[in-house]
Amino acid sequence: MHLPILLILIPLFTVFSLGLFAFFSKKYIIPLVFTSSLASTAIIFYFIFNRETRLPFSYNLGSWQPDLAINILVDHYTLVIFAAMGLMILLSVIYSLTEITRNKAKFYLLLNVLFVGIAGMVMTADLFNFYVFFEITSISSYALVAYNDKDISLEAAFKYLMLGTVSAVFLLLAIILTYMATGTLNMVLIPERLGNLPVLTRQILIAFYLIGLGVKFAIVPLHTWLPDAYVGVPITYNVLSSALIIKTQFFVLMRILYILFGLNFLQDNMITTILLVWGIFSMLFGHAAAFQQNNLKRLLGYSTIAQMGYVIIAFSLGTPAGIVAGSFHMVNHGIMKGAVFFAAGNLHKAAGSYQLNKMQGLADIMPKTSLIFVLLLLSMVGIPPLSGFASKWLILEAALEAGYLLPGFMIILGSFLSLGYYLSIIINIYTGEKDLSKKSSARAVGLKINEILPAAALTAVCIILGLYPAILTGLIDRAPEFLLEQLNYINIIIGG
Amino acid sequence: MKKINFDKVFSFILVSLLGLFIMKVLYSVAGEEAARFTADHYISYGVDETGAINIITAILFDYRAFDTLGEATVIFTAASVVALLLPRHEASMLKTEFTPVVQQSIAFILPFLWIISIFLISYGHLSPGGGFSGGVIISAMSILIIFTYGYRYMTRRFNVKKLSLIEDIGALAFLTIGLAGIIAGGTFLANSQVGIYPGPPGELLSGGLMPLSNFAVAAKVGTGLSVIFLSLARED
Amino acid sequence: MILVFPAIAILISMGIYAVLTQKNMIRIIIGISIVESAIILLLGAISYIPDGVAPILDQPYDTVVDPLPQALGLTAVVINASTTAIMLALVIKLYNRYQTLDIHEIRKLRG
Amino acid sequence: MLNPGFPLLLAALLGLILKARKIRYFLTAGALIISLILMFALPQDKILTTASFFDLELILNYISLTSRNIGLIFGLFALLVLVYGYSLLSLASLNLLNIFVGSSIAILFVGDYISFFFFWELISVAAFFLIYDKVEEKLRYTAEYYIIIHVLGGLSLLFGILLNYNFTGEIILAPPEAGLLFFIFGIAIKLGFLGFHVWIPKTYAAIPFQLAVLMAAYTSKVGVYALYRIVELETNIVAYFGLLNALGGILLAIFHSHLRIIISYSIISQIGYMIVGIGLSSQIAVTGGLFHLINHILYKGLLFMMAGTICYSTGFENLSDLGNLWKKTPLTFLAGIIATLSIAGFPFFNGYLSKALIKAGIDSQLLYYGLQLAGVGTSLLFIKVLYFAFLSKNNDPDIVKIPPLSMKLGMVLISAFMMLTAWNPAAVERLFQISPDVAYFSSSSILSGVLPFITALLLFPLLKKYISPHPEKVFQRDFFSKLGYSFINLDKKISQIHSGDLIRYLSWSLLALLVLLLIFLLAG
Repeated sequence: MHLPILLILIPLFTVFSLGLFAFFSKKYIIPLVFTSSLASTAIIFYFIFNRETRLPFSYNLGSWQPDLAINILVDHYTLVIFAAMGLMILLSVIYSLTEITRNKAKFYLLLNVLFVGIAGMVMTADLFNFYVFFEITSISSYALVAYNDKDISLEAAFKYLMLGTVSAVFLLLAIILTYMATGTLNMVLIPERLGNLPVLTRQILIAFYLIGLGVKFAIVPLHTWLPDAYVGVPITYNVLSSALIIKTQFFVLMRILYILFGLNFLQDNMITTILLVWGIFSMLFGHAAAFQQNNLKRLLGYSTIAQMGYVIIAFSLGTPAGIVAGSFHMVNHGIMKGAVFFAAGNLHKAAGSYQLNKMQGLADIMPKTSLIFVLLLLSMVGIPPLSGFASKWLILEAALEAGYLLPGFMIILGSFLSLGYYLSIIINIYTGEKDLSKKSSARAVGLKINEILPAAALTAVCIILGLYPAILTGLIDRAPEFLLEQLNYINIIIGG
Repeated sequence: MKKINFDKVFSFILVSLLGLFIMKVLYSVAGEEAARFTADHYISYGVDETGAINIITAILFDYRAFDTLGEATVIFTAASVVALLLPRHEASMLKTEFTPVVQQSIAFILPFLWIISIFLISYGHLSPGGGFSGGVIISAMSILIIFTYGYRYMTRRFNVKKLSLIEDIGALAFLTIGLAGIIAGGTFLANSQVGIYPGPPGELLSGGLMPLSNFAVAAKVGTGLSVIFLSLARED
Repeated sequence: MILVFPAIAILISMGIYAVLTQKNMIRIIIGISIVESAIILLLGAISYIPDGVAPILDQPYDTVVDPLPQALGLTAVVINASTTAIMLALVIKLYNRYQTLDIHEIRKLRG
Repeated sequence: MLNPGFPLLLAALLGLILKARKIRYFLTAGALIISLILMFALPQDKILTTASFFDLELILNYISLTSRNIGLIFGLFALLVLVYGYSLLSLASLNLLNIFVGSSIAILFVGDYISFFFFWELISVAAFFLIYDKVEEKLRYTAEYYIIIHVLGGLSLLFGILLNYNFTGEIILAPPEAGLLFFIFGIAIKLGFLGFHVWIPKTYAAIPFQLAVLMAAYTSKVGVYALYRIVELETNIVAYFGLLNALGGILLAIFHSHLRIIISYSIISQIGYMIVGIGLSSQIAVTGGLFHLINHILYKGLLFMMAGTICYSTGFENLSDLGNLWKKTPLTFLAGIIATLSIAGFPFFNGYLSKALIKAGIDSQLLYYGLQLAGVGTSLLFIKVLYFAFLSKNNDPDIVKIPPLSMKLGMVLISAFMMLTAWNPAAVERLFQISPDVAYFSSSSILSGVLPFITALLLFPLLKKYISPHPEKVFQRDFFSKLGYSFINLDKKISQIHSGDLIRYLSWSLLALLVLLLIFLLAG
């Protein structure tokens, strides 16, 4: 019964013990981190496989009655992020084993703080507690961006930090205003009391929430930190940011909007429409900006922005199908982008640079990684039978079902734009030299098993999901009922 | 004639409009009669339920102890990050030479500060204060020492590594205290609700595990802030 | 009580204005600190009840101020302090690398 | 049971392990034969294999008469290409050929839109890698252009599928009830409709000729098949568009002089014939259109083989460099004559029967004379090719390389096969299970078949100087790439506004907040 809190406690214990271990003996760091991530993953899978009997699950911290103190809640909507966490935590730790060479203790400390923050943000049912975990996640993100200690990574971290802090002010302001208006911080009790506020006030609150979290999930024009931050960081952070961090921030925003304000309010006051248009704009802008990039990581960063646009569109449809589709794409894009970054990291080993024109001819040096890379990029475009097609199908179906023809068309257009820049990556990688002198002098790069495994495993998941997408939809198909029906949420926690 | 700076004009309009909106929403929200349900409960039953007279401490270490755990993590992370970003250089800041009067008086003050901090920590659940305030005074002590006796003097006794170690131990202690709730049959961070000796309100030994948590957090905050300051001061 | 709201709004605006118009990174950080202080001020303001005493209940009181925002304020202060510390650390690093404190000159990343 | 296309796809998977060229070659051949056997052996008009995608049922194997016929010719032609390209096909291209041909065959036998879309895209992806070359800049550009335009079409098709699914709740491959425009756009790109045709000459003229022989047979024919299955209109409007295509293709082709560009444009024109046939409501015309598809694969294959052999042996492909070849390469010359007479629809040659069927099904004078005019144009076009490549004495290129036996054998086999079908209308009727009341070899039909060719033969001396060969560039900027470049210019601006200035970024985010607030204030 203490399982959900363990998801926070295990990495937290790891964080604090890492300092002790680093002080006495460094050789236990890796086993400790590995064990803890294994344990977290096991707990997540336990929830995923026992979802019918176990969920929804509420945990009152401090044994207080639920409306007094902080609750932790695992419901079917939480499983969306859990599905991504279950895959990403272990794989990113595995990949980082060889990638991180200096300051290992500090790196794993920050990584585990990140895990704490994500798990806390996803599970908490208390607004201020959410803010605390939001800051935990943010601070560890800032630090991981600066981790490589290059000029550009410091610069990116500073920009990220500034944008993040300024926006977090508005988030905190919104949370305090919510408390002012309702006298409680419990997400369950807020809705009934928030309903008395004038419409404009509630809209302003939504705007603050949107900006506060929007910077973190990189909706255009709040996206500017993301491509910068992606350039000079360890691949592990790229993966986690794309697959988990920004997804979690958006996930929580949706929970706040749907639970606190309710779908009816959102639809009556144009919030969903604004989000929809904004999502489309974000998607097209992201795709267009990705076109011009020479740096692979930067390009992938812009593509992440664009892909978040799809998720935003799907969620702002306000229908169960839309929420399922958006959730599916959240997880699926995490898997694909994670795999792409892992593979890109491997390609980097041979090329020594992320500049696209310096990656030419990699296909000769690393044929298998290149093949995986191409498969993944095609999946991102949405070419069947890879999983990208399944999520695109779901989103389009949901959009059309809700009667949004133009957004559906824009999604198609967006996919088409994305083909352009993915193609330029493929073409760069598959360009060889006329004379074979370069090929012979190419460094034979021996990839270690822990570098190959994550990309290969995720690609396998990507193909399996493409063939049997029902695996994932079966996991998340009950997510909408916890978002669209505010009452459900109250019932779980208060138990009435 | 001075050119009008359009950036500044633009910024001014932007922030004034933002300010107006914030004012609008503040007045609008304050106009509502807020039912302070949670706060009323804390005030009415807080003392009986937790055994702490200082309700703020009761909130920080019992009702919302999870927040405190989170913020302990934040400060821990910040300390680690600052230490990571600014690696060891020999300190050469603060060449100011103080007269012996200053040095002697600081030496005279430090024990009192120490006592104040211990008092604040151990009476945290009874009077204003608590682990955070006590911890801040501890870090103020280290700042005073650095200012007066120099960076080198400080690092000879307490370097970043040792301080971090204390911080780790403080954090682990806080976690362990939280686990006590589970062992006692409740949930994580459960304190008075599982019947861990609430004690008679007003006594020093009351509030269950609250004094212990106060000490743990004080150790964390004090050392954490000291680490941050030591790292930032360590300029080359 | 009600008069504190304009102060808060003005403080937030001032802070943001400083962030937007100052070139020096340290001053920008000061601007952000002002904004954050305004939020803490807001927390203090909403906790206030006329004639309320501090929530230290060594004897039964009639009116007690709201203790929850004060506790939140404590947490928020610590978080703000932590972010500020990281900001300053980054400024030190950036100054070492770029030899400038002017934010407009720190722009190797673009496009 | 296995979809007839799947043996080839499985062979492609196996090919990943088998690295020896000979083994792969025979693996492909074996898979093709298995696939042909499957097509014959499996029962018709029955759902044989299903799968599921979410809660939708996918029909993976459904053999209908039309798809079997087209599948047979697809498989057979692939075998002929294997013979022709025995010494030319590289290791990698053999495997990609498996996927390309396999998905082209598989798409004929699926019964639902999702698998249809899947193979539709797989064809494009496989073709992309077939065209792609690591070293040649030109081929990279061609491949990029090819896949971009085809994915555009594919996405349009997908949107149509979704609109239709949303409207009907069905994904069964049947004429759609909603979103027809998007279907048509997708198909138009695939079959190279006038205006969307640019990729055809661009691709087939640039890629190695053995691949041109292969690819020209499949991509656009799949489009025609899709047109047949999907587009069903009350009116004959499609047929008139087909006529437009038939005439337009000729007009575009006639002033070119690069051999494969001419042949490519003539594909567009011939596809026009098929569209006319399919667009008409009469059963005979539709059958004629489909039969024309089969014939077209054969003689167009032969034409490409001829062009390929000329290119292989002389190293030139432009008519302005060629001439006087008939003595040096008599077999190729013969193949050229057979192909020309076939494409012109000359009686007792391959294209005649199908053209006769289409004409028999036509009920409008305009279409009839339009097609006759297109026939004149086609004849003129290939008389020009024959004259300037083989007979004209302007140039006298040397034979650089003797073409290997396999190439010659390929041409002989395909010619023989063409002649066989041309003489046997009963076989055709059995194949399509129809008994049209068409007198193929009556004097009026023969006359109608001969007339265009004779007219062209008479016109050729008059028009010779206008259409005489000239050197030309393979690449031209078309509408689509211009659109692409203007988009890239817009992109540059988007990239430039990210100036790296933190303050600018901050003001963006605050501005976003303000705009949001103002929207709420003003609209609420």
